[in-house]
Amino acid sequence: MAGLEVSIGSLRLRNPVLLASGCVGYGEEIAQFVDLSALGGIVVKGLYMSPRIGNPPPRIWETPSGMLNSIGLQGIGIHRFVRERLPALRQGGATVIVNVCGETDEEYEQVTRVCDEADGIHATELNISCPNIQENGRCPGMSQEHTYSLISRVRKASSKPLIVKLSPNVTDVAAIATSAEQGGADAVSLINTVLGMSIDTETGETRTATGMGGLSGPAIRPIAVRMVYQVSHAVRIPVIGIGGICDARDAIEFFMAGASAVQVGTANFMNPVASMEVLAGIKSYLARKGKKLNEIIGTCQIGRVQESEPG
Amino acid sequence: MAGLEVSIGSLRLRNPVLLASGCVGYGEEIAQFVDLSALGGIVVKGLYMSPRIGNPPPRIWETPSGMLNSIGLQGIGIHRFVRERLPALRQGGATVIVNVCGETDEEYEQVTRVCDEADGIHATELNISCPNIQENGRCPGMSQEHTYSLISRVRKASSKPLIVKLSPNVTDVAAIATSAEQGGADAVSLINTVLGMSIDTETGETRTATGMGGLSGPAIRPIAVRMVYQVSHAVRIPVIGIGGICDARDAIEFFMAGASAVQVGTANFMNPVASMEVLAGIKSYLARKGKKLNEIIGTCQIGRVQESEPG
Amino acid sequence: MAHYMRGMVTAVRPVKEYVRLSIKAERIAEEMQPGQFAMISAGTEPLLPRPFSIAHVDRGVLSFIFQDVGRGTGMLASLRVGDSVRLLGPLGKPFRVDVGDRPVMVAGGRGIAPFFELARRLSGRSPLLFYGGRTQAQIIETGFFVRLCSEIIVSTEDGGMGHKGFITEPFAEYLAKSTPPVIYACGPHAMLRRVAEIAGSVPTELSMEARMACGYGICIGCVIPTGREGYRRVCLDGPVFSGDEIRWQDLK
Amino acid sequence: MAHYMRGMVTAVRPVKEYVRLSIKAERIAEEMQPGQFAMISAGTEPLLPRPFSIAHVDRGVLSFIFQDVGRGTGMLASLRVGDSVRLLGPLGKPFRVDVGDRPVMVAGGRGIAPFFELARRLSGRSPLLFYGGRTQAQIIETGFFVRLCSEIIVSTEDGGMGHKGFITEPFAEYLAKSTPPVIYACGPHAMLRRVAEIAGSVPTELSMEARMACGYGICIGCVIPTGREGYRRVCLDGPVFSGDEIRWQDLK
Ligand SMILES: Cc1cc2nc3c(=O)[nH]c(=O)nc-3n(C[C@H](O)[C@H](O)[C@H](O)COP(=O)(O)OP(=O)(O)OC[C@H]3O[C@@H](n4cnc5c(N)ncnc54)[C@H](O)[C@@H]3O)c2cc1C
Ligand SMILES: Cc1cc2nc3c(=O)[nH]c(=O)nc-3n(C[C@H](O)[C@H](O)[C@H](O)COP(=O)(O)OP(=O)(O)OC[C@H]3O[C@@H](n4cnc5c(N)ncnc54)[C@H](O)[C@@H]3O)c2cc1C
Ligand SMILES: Cc1cc2nc3c(=O)[nH]c(=O)nc-3n(C[C@H](O)[C@H](O)[C@H](O)COP(=O)(O)O)c2cc1C
Ligand SMILES: Cc1cc2nc3c(=O)[nH]c(=O)nc-3n(C[C@H](O)[C@H](O)[C@H](O)COP(=O)(O)O)c2cc1C
Ligand code: FES
Ligand code: FES
Repeated sequence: MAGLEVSIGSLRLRNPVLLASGCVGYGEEIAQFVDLSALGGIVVKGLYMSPRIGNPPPRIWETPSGMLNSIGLQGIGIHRFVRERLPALRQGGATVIVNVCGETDEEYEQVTRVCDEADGIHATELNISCPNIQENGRCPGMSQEHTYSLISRVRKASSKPLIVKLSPNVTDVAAIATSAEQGGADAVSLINTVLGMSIDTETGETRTATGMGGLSGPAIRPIAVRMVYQVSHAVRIPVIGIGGICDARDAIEFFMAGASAVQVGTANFMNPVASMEVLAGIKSYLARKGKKLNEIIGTCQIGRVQESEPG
Repeated sequence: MAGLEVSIGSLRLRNPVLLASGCVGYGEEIAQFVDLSALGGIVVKGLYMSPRIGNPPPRIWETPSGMLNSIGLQGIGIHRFVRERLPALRQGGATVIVNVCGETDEEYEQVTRVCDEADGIHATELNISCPNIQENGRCPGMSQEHTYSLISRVRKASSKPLIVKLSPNVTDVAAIATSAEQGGADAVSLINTVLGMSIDTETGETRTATGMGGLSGPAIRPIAVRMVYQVSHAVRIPVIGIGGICDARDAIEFFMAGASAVQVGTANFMNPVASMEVLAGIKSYLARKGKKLNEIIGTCQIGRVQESEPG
Repeated sequence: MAHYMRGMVTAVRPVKEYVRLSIKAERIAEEMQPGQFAMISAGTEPLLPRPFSIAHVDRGVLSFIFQDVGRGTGMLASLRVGDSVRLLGPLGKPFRVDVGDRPVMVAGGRGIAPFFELARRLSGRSPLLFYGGRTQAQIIETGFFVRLCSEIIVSTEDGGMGHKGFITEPFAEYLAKSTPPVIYACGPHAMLRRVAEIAGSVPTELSMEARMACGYGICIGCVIPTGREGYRRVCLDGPVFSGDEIRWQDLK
Repeated sequence: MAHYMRGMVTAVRPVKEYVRLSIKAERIAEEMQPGQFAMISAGTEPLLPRPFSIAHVDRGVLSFIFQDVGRGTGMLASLRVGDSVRLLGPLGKPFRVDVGDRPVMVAGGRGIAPFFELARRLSGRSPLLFYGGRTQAQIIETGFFVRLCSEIIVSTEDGGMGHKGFITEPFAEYLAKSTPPVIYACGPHAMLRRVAEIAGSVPTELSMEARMACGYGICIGCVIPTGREGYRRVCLDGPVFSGDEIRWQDLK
């Protein structure tokens, strides 16, 4: 399809619709419904060096137009992924991006090295933003300094395209994005889940066993669109928009806000073919408007600022 | 009603249900539906020294389970408020809290001084968190230093209870709350709206004329509950919970997370008697459970942390 | 005084391009005056209620005529007899009805809604109705108006019914020869603006629209720019405004 | 292989404390095996689909029996004939049916659902049904099972029907004397745990519940603690588990 390709560093994506990390496992199950080779790519569930058991249940709770999760990065570890799951993805023709996790900077680097060496992994997405892994929901992505030092370090470990996934749980997401860019990121993706909590008022127990969880889904879309807008005005590298995307119109909001590509996450839970519908809808939108994808990126217009209050 | 009173500094609220700033104007219109003297209090729309015209329309947009607003603090200024609107509120027996705005620290102090001198204003709520007033949505409430210096200054200007209203658009809301406490706040209230944006994909225009807007309503409730939980573990002063409260169950979530009182905002738009329903529901919940309000505050239990992933 | 109450759906039926929805809600019906509206919610989704002009009032039943343009109106269109909805109304400043003879009403598309009750109240005064739509599917049967109005002029942009063109054209022709005591208008902003221009010094009563959150004055979300007092709330200070109050150039 | 498709509601009716919902969805009906479930969404609210055991399959129509306990089930209970819903199914690991004679089924409350189809498949093997509820309102007519089962034992906690007490009591008595080839059970976790204890070394096929987001294995949200492999997904690795796989002490 002409006019839909997107470049992330040296990687050329077929089209701008990817599957978001943690929302499609390692791709096996969703491959029943979706031709992975027809999408821009799949970002697999976050991986550490070793397998992780994840958090105890209950792990999910539905909230108004959203959901909380505290999966806790359950996973099989990067080595088993490469051995056991990557072959099927390669065979299916998927563009594979690994969501890289680490408890330490060193572990981020190690996982990235493994990805760098594995054929069939096209890029890595550094998950510096998972709120589940460190005390009180903190993560490297909450500090400019840590983001910069971590990315610089990981950058040296890899010749493949490096995407940095940003946390929304920060005061100034554009500043963190800038640090990631300066550290050598080829792209930033955002947003990861927003830290949230819900309580069962009958028992007093939190709805997810770990107390806090990550909020995703349509509820957070306006936050994500805002952050993509802010970040795309602050960096020159491509921005990948994520957050509550359910249909093509949602995706186009992100393009207009400044994203070059999007990821579909929670929507896969409601509708296994959501990503295909998003892609088809983008194509027909562009056809109807007679535009190429890159002609709509960042085109949103702020209403009438001239009259507005200061700021 | 025994067992429902709440103290905020020297102020004793009848009960823990207040009306949130910006969501009930100056109280006149909602007084058709709600007996203001039966509620814990009303926080009137944010006021500066002088009248403000506010932002151009469109000012509102509905989002999944929420809404964006860019009202821009349209208001009549503190002096006209005291002269023209306060008398009716006093006559109605309302506990009146003024949401204090300022473009500069000096203005915050000036407005607070006027409130301090006006009979019938029971407390002030410092709006250090309105995302509409300063460049790129920034506000004093985004920095610990600015919060501390502003509150210390305003504290000296007022002998009435001082509530500080926190912004959710920060990395560490508990740290900001601590700064407010150290500066001399009698209570903190949270959350103000979350910065968001939405775009009309047909025209490319942002859905509110100023581009970004404040997200409120049920969509943000999980974020608010989480922040109340974090803040109430960090400060000793009372915490007032705000964000998407539509019914008593929602309010009780906030109490269990650590709030001593709550404010009802966006729900007033959907249901003019929402605050009364929240109050009635809290009473029947407490009666059913045989508990006093203060026996449920902060009682939420984190599921089973022992087994969880680090963090 | 507005009431917040439940009402029961007594009828839902398509009327050309529109849906006519009838809801039993006695207290609102009793107090309603032409030009007022109600906020309607059918559930928890969408979050906010939606504003609609009260078109008809009959034995405690309110009728609305609306276009299905999105989530809220789609939800209302799928209601069935017996369903319960939440209503807030009557709301807003009504049309002035203490006027002289041969007042003029100008309706564009779904803007016909408030004129049913208005025509009834004005019937002793021989009102005229100018009624335009894009196509004939936007022109509801005018039988109701025939007994109440002295003249009815219809137009469609495609000429499928009545005059071909905008309704403001025959309206302008009429105004060139006559001076009505007042001009009422309801329809798209572009039409209202044109009506105000054509009206010149004749008083206008224009029913404006804006996105609303609350509908009763507390959110200040529904403002339009006016000359005298800056931004004013369509829900409480309107929806009826005089054309010369509005700063048309600043209106989107 | 699971299908994601639209289905049309063909019947909705109350059955004692439950609702029986029938939906035409041929492809799912054709492939469904007893113990499998489907995810159902009736609109955009709630956001996530809800999981329900497929109770009956008849000429392309799936029937579900569910309790209205919240938003999702409330929405389904308010569906009407002709409405369209989205379905994903059949999902999950079914019950083993290649078993010996006189297998036992233990159902608690709404846990009866998957046993309709199971009983049909097992009918040559003279299955027994133990069926308990809190009150008689939780016990659906057992007429269907009479022709398929060799014995039906009913209990209610309040004694309003059948034995008074938990169904695990007559079940334990039976097991003290007999050794069925397999025990199937579906019901509250506390009941399942008790069944697993009573079963001892007899193989169990327990249908577990967990809150689900996706229902097809991609979110890892629905896990339960198992001995062998840690947390396993109820939707894909289950819902049917052997009792000795589950770490009951860690199950909430
Ligand atoms: C006082 C008043 C009286 C009205 N009376 C009638 C009436 O009698 N009949 C009728 O058909 N409509 C009437 N409207 C318009 C009606 O309220 C909107 O069409 C409706 O709110 C759209 O809701 P939705 O959820 O279906 O659309 P959405 O999904 O919210 O939006 C669909 C499209 O409609 C636009 N829209 C949304 N809300 C409004 C609004 N309040 N005004 C104008 N455009 C809007 C959006 O920008 C979007 O382009 C009236 C509006 C007002 C303010
Ligand atoms: C494989 C499977 C098969 C099922 N089959 C049936 C069936 O045949 N008939 C039937 O009545 N129910 C069945 N359930 C349970 C059913 O899915 C839940 O009752 C339903 O999801 C509740 O949705 P709700 O929106 O109405 O409740 P909510 O408003 O979401 O919650 C109401 C209450 O139900 C609890 N709850 C929510 N989801 C679940 C869940 N998935 N499992 C258990 N409790 C839950 C909540 O904690 C809350 O206390 C099954 C569940 C699973 C996992
Ligand atoms: C159940 C679940 C698991 C997730 N796991 C990961 C993960 O492992 N790594 C990661 O970077 N993001 C993870 N995310 C975040 C998503 O990739 C995405 O950033 C977020 O959910 C917002 O997008 P959405 O609203 O479309 O889901 C997870 C989200 C969900 C809902
Ligand atoms: C239309 C609107 C106007 C608001 N104006 C103010 C304001 O003037 N001052 C302030 O501190 N908060 C203001 N808020 C924030 C609310 O007081 C509240 O903190 C926020 O909306 C979250 O609560 P809710 O979800 O219950 O509305 C406003 C919110 C809305 C929706
Ligand atoms: S809609 Fe809220 S003030 Fe008009
Ligand atoms: S519900 Fe998503 S993995 Fe089971």
